[in-house]
Amino acid sequence: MEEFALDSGNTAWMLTASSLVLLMTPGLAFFYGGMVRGKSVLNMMMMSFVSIGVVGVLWALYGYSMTFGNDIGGIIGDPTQYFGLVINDADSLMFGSGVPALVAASFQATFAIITVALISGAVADRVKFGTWIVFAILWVTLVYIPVAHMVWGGGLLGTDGPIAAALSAPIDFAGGTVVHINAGAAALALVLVVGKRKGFGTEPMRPHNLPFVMLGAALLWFGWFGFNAGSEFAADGTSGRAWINTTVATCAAMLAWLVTEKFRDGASTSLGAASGVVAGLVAITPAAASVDIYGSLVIGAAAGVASALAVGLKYKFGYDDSLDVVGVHLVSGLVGTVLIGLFATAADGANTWWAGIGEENGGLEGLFYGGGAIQLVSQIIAALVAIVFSFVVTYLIALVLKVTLGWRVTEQEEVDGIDLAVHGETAYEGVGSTITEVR
Amino acid sequence: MEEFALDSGNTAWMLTASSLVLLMTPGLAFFYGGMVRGKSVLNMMMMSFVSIGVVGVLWALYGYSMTFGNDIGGIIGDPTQYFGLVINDADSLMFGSGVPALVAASFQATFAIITVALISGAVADRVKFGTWIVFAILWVTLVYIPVAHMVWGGGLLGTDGPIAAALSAPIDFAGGTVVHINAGAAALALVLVVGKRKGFGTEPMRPHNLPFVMLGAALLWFGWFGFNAGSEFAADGTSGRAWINTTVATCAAMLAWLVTEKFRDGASTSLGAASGVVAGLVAITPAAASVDIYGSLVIGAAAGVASALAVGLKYKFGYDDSLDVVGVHLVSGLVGTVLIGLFATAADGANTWWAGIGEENGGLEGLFYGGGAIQLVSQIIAALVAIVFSFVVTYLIALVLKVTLGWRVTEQEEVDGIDLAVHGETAYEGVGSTITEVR
Amino acid sequence: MEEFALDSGNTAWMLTASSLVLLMTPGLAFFYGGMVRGKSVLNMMMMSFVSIGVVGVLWALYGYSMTFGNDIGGIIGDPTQYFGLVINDADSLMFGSGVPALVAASFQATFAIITVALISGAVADRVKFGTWIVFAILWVTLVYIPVAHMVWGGGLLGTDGPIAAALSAPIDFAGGTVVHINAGAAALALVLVVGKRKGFGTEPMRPHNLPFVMLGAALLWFGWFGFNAGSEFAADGTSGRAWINTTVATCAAMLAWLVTEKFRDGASTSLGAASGVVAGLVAITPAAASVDIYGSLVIGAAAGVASALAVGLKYKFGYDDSLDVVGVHLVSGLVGTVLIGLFATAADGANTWWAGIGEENGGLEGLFYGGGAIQLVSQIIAALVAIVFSFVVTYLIALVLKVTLGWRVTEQEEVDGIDLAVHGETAYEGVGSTITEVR
Amino acid sequence: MKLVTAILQPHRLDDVKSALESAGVRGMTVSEASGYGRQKGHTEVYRGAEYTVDLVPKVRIEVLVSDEDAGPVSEAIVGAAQTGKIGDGKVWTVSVDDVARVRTGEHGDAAL
Amino acid sequence: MKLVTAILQPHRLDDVKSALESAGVRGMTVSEASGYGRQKGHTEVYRGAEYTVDLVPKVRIEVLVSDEDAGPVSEAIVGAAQTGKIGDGKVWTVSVDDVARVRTGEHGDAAL
Amino acid sequence: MKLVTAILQPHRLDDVKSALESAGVRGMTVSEASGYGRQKGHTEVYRGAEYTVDLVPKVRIEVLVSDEDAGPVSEAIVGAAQTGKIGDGKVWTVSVDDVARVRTGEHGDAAL
Ligand SMILES: Nc1ncnc2c1ncn2[C@@H]1O[C@H](COP(=O)(O)OP(=O)(O)O)[C@@H](O)[C@H]1O
Ligand SMILES: Nc1ncnc2c1ncn2[C@@H]1O[C@H](COP(=O)(O)OP(=O)(O)O)[C@@H](O)[C@H]1O
Ligand SMILES: Nc1ncnc2c1ncn2[C@@H]1O[C@H](COP(=O)(O)OP(=O)(O)O)[C@@H](O)[C@H]1O
Repeated sequence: MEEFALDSGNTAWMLTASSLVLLMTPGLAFFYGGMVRGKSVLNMMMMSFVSIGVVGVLWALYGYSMTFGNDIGGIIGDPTQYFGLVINDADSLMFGSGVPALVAASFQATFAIITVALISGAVADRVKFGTWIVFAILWVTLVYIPVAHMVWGGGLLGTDGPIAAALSAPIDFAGGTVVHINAGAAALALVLVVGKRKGFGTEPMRPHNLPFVMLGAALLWFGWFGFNAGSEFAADGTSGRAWINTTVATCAAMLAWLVTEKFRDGASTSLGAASGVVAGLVAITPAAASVDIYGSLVIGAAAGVASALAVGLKYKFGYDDSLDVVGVHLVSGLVGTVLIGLFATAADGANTWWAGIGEENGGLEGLFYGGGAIQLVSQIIAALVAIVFSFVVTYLIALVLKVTLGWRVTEQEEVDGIDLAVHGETAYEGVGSTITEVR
Repeated sequence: MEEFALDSGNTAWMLTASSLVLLMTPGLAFFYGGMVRGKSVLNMMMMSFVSIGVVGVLWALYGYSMTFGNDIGGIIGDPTQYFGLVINDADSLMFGSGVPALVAASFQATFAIITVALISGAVADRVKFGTWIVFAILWVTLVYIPVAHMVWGGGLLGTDGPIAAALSAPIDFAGGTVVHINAGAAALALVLVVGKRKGFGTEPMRPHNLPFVMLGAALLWFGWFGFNAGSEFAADGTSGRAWINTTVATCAAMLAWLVTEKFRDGASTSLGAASGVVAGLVAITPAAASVDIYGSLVIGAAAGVASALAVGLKYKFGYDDSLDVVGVHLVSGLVGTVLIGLFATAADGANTWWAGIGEENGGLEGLFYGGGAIQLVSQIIAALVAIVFSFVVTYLIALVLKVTLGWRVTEQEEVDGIDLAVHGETAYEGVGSTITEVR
Repeated sequence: MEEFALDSGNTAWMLTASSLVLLMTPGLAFFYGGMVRGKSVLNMMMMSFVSIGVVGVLWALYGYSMTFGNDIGGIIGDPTQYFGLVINDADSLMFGSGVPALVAASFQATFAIITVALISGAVADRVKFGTWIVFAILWVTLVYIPVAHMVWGGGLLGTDGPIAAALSAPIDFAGGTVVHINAGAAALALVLVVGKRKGFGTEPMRPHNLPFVMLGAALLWFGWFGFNAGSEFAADGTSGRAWINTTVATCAAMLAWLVTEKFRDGASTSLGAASGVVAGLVAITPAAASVDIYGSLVIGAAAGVASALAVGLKYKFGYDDSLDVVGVHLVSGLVGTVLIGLFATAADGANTWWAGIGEENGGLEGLFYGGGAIQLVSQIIAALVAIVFSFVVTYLIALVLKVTLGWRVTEQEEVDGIDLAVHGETAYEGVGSTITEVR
Repeated sequence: MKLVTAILQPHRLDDVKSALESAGVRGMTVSEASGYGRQKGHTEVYRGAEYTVDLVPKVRIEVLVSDEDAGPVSEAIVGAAQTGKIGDGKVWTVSVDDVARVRTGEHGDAAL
Repeated sequence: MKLVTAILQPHRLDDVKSALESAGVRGMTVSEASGYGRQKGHTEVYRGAEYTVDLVPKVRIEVLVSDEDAGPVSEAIVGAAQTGKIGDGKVWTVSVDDVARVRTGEHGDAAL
Repeated sequence: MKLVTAILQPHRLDDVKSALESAGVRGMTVSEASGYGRQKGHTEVYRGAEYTVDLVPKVRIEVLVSDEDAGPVSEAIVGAAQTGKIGDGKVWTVSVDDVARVRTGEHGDAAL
């Protein structure tokens, strides 16, 4: 155990990055909130806000420990080890870059928070608030933490796991698998259990406030710099690479979505631009430190097209993934995760500090960069394992909640608006309120 | 006087933190602006914006100097010493962490700004804009600066003052006393002089745009990371502790407010979540570097419950603290300030760089952490002194303005909307405008 | 070629600053979007968003190289040198402060993006989206890149150019000439070609959502700290100076605009406050590292008054610069650029790291600080060259697009709202949508 | 049956509602309107462009009543809405051929 | 000619529109309204202040028809809008002296 | 007395207002409406879901006039609102039993 030498620069960046990622969840609340009808915007936002509340507390108690504590069976970490965030810097993984362990743990908290919140878009407008809270508790504990541990905490899908041993370490720089594939697969399981909104596919359910959607997309992008460039846990050339890839892939995805719409629908929409931004951010997340500008452009463009086409599928297959968590996060998460297998490269300082942990080499060059197909196979296996795990466990959690607490508000409450039914509020001032009693 | 060695990492963090805290005031403008009726949102926001304008200029001229210049009678600093922010790094308090004095002075500017803006929520919808501007000038000069000097600038309530000498140094890491108790006590004095809105307690005055309130809460939280973790003036383990406490206490407060509402009103509201966020942030402000996760959780939860109950009091006692500056900032500021006396601990690197200034020991362990009741008493005394000072001086200022400039717009102007009366604007486009003349 | 020593603190700041500046363009989307009518807000925002998309990609491909690559004729850099952002740190200009070249290139990307987006305000409500995209491509290539190269990349207007040789190096710390004068002159050329909105000067075209305008102004200010303090490429005393000047000048400009309005129109408006903020930010941009607090105050106040008076001119002269890109960016950009000639001073560590590049002296003290009139003349010449270049080339681009793609949507589409015509969307949910078909 | 329509100052709505309740009216329909008349509008200035807004916010109330209630109801509205200031509004009465209650399909006075 | 006005539950609008189309109606005007009647409103609480909102959202439909269509059209509206729950609304008919089509200046039944 | 009601294109409001002023009308009430008729609506697409919006924005104007003014006023409206394009709207006239001015309690033509 070596002496811990604080690096104030890296720490400054990680404090900033943590703050940026925390802002993403309210950003998501606007991205999602603008997309629902005016009578359910508050509930939509509240699902994000309460995720912050619940997961923030749990993470500090046992979440961090259960993710980054000593490995238990490749699936989780020891929940008691850092319970209550009692961590000494000298006793932490995060040393390499001179960032206090507590700061690294803070940064990680924000990832757990937003992953839970992401799922809420799938079940807009219709679920009991209490059930959602219980779901958040169960899901972060039984799904997020295991997946994060498996990938980043020394578990099965990480640099010390069997895939890494047999093939090469799957690359997930900032959470393509842990966050986006995970949330997307969970969303799919959840909507299958929860069911459709009353009027799905027959009644108009257009976004009630598109500028809010764009505000959300902007705050997400801004925060995502913390998410991706922060995942280096240092302020260096690699975080610089992550930063520019986060911009370039996102630009490409936005343009690709707009072009897809222009061809298909005849017009490029602002909702398309905002959605393309998110798709690009999702796709570049796992790859941000491992590809060059060309890789970024292709990954972004592919994600933009793929998600633009995927969001319509719910009408075809008849599942009501209301705000397209599957179409955007699962699909673009897969695009990014798989394309790493083609485009990964260590050239130009792109190797990640993170990937270098535990082994000197956390991945191979991609198929197009002379590394053969091995990395591609690793990526696909890791993604599939995560999808199956997330889908199955989420499905079970959702079923249990269905038969115990129940998921749905009444049909009448859906018609009147869930904001009123669940929160006793309406988002915007109208005519005709009369004060009668004041406590 | 030693050589100044710049620390680029700490400076990077303080530039970031300063920017974050400056953003809080527009965040507050949305938090407050969403809560008022649609006909007075602009005026509400303008009270925040103009506070930035006025205080920003005054701080650069004499404010910083009068706060952090050489002590005069324990109450203020020498206004001429750093007039116009002519400060040499070698001649400044802020050295310990290698941050240029100008950056520290910038950071402090943002505190003075938001403290003034906080008060405006108490007098929503009804005060003359000119009177508010004059109030901002007088209040920052005669109340904020003295209190800040007393606590942080080497005055009566600081580490060199009589309380520190007799008992122990009162702990106010990031402004529980200087900012929140101060603003809350001032708000109470102000509303007693200014009086109620026409229709208070009988006419509906519901928030006109709750998503704006949530946006405000989100920006406040985001900025508060700069506020609290920046108050370390360095990027290190202590700022990491401040960061995570700022998250955990806030999460706990949000949940506590929601639970309180659920029991009392039958529904957990989005306004409650946003309010709980702010209450938690307020409460943890003085304590952020001095408590562990458990302390944070208790402080946050206590603040959430206390403020949720306190916001109704204005109807009982009949003072129109329109947006609950007293109920949120005074009450939760007190909760945090007092509970430090129970939960303060130096364990786990929690001792603050700031508190270490001037004496080797800036405070004692709290009652629950083996330090006895001394710190508790110190905290209470400091808080009471601040309350009395702030209340009395603010009351006098408000009275003088009442008899000179006058505080209130006419009743008709209140009915028509203060935006129109005072700013000649309405916030949102409606039907029926006709352009007639263009200059 | 010396060894590159990474400075994590400076890099942390530049990662943060880059993120801040990227956020400015969505901020601008709200600043502009709130100012147009409800039927064209989406198009207004989309002009900003698509500028990010297009310019982000081009910058990574050839933009950075063509700006900062080896000088060709004083006008542009070598586009092949860093094509695709293949840059070695050891082979870059940005070394002085230990920031990876890739990070510096990222930072610069955000400047190119926002400069293009700024222009869009001049042609609100009426231009074809495709034509705007082509314009963005041409303009960034033929105008922005040359001007940026001339000023910052070693070209005619920089420290190695003829003005510097004959007189003194023109000072443009963060883009008064490159960004604001450039965008303002281009806007003027563009509106002369594109023409007026239907109903300009006779039909009401009031801002549809003033809180959005204030949100935009707030995000711009927040991001501008990255813009100005980031232009030091380091976290040090100079960036601290840039930070405080960015605050003080902006405060002064806000107050000056409000006072001007009070005298002229009888009321100080929130639109005035938001506009004053932007005018102040524009004016201090070139000067942020070169003036003291007094210089800042005068520059800010002058900009506030000048732009407040200038925004009315379009009605007098009959050009429809819809959102006053000329009145705010050209006018306040000129105010700041010229007043440097009076107020520039190196006192108090205000000399810029940037200005020190290439020569030991990047400028002289201003007229009021004992340096004589030389710097004033340099400033004026550089500004005039930029205006002429930008105006002429933009005019030609605009003309070519007029006769090829055409600029205007039909009159009927303007009446119905460009959002619907161009994007097939409306910003806010209304009554009466009926879903009929789902693909 | 009659339809009594009133255009009123928005801030009088609560008092009018109470007055109608006292007068035994069990239902009404309210909507937003803008009025133009003797009451002056106002001026707004945005970046030097002066806008005259000559429409002022009003509220419209519609009450279906039996023939004999028409007079008392419109008097009740006038009484409750009156402030004596310009802009108080108008109340007018129109004859209705038939009224139906959607829920039950009832017609005539029974539908009120 | 007659003017048939209906106050309805907003979520019935689509069905009513279809029913009117089937009934041969070629035009109508729709607007937002708030209703007060037997249907209860709701309570909202903001920071401990309780608000009773007793107006519920409704939609207003106006259809100009010839004298002979008035009956069938109002029946069609009642039929399509009925849910049987309190708050379904009202439909009423008023006689119209004259109708003009703005585009052409036509008057009478030709203007419908 | 008569009530002249008009459903018009929103962008004609200013011209209609001027025309009414010239015709000596001293007051009117304006509100928002949506129209359905020959004028086609439009299509919006949100993430692949196509919405047909067949209601188009209109403005409603209501003017109370004396019996003899009803004809000239409705002609004035038609004249000022006409663009000749489909969707120009309708103007209709209804007989009013009584009008009261709230401010004064005056009735009849004096209340206009
Ligand atoms: N001739 C009219 N037809 C329809 N509505 C009218 C008419 N005159 C006035 N109103 C309505 O009544 C409101 C009040 O009228 P106004 O002339 O301002 O005051 P007062 O009725 O007190 O004389 C107007 O805002 C308008 O809505
Ligand atoms: N007397 C009335 N005059 C005008 N509108 C009425 C009247 N009574 C009811 N309404 C309208 O009809 C709606 C439904 O009435 P309500 O009494 O709630 O139910 P129901 O008609 O089913 O008995 C109300 O919300 C209101 O808009
Ligand atoms: N039968 C009707 N009853 C009520 N309003 C109608 C009717 N027909 C048309 N309108 C109104 O008039 C507007 C214009 O009608 P439309 O048929 O589109 O064009 P036009 O009147 O020029 O033939 C419609 O949008 C609607 O608001």
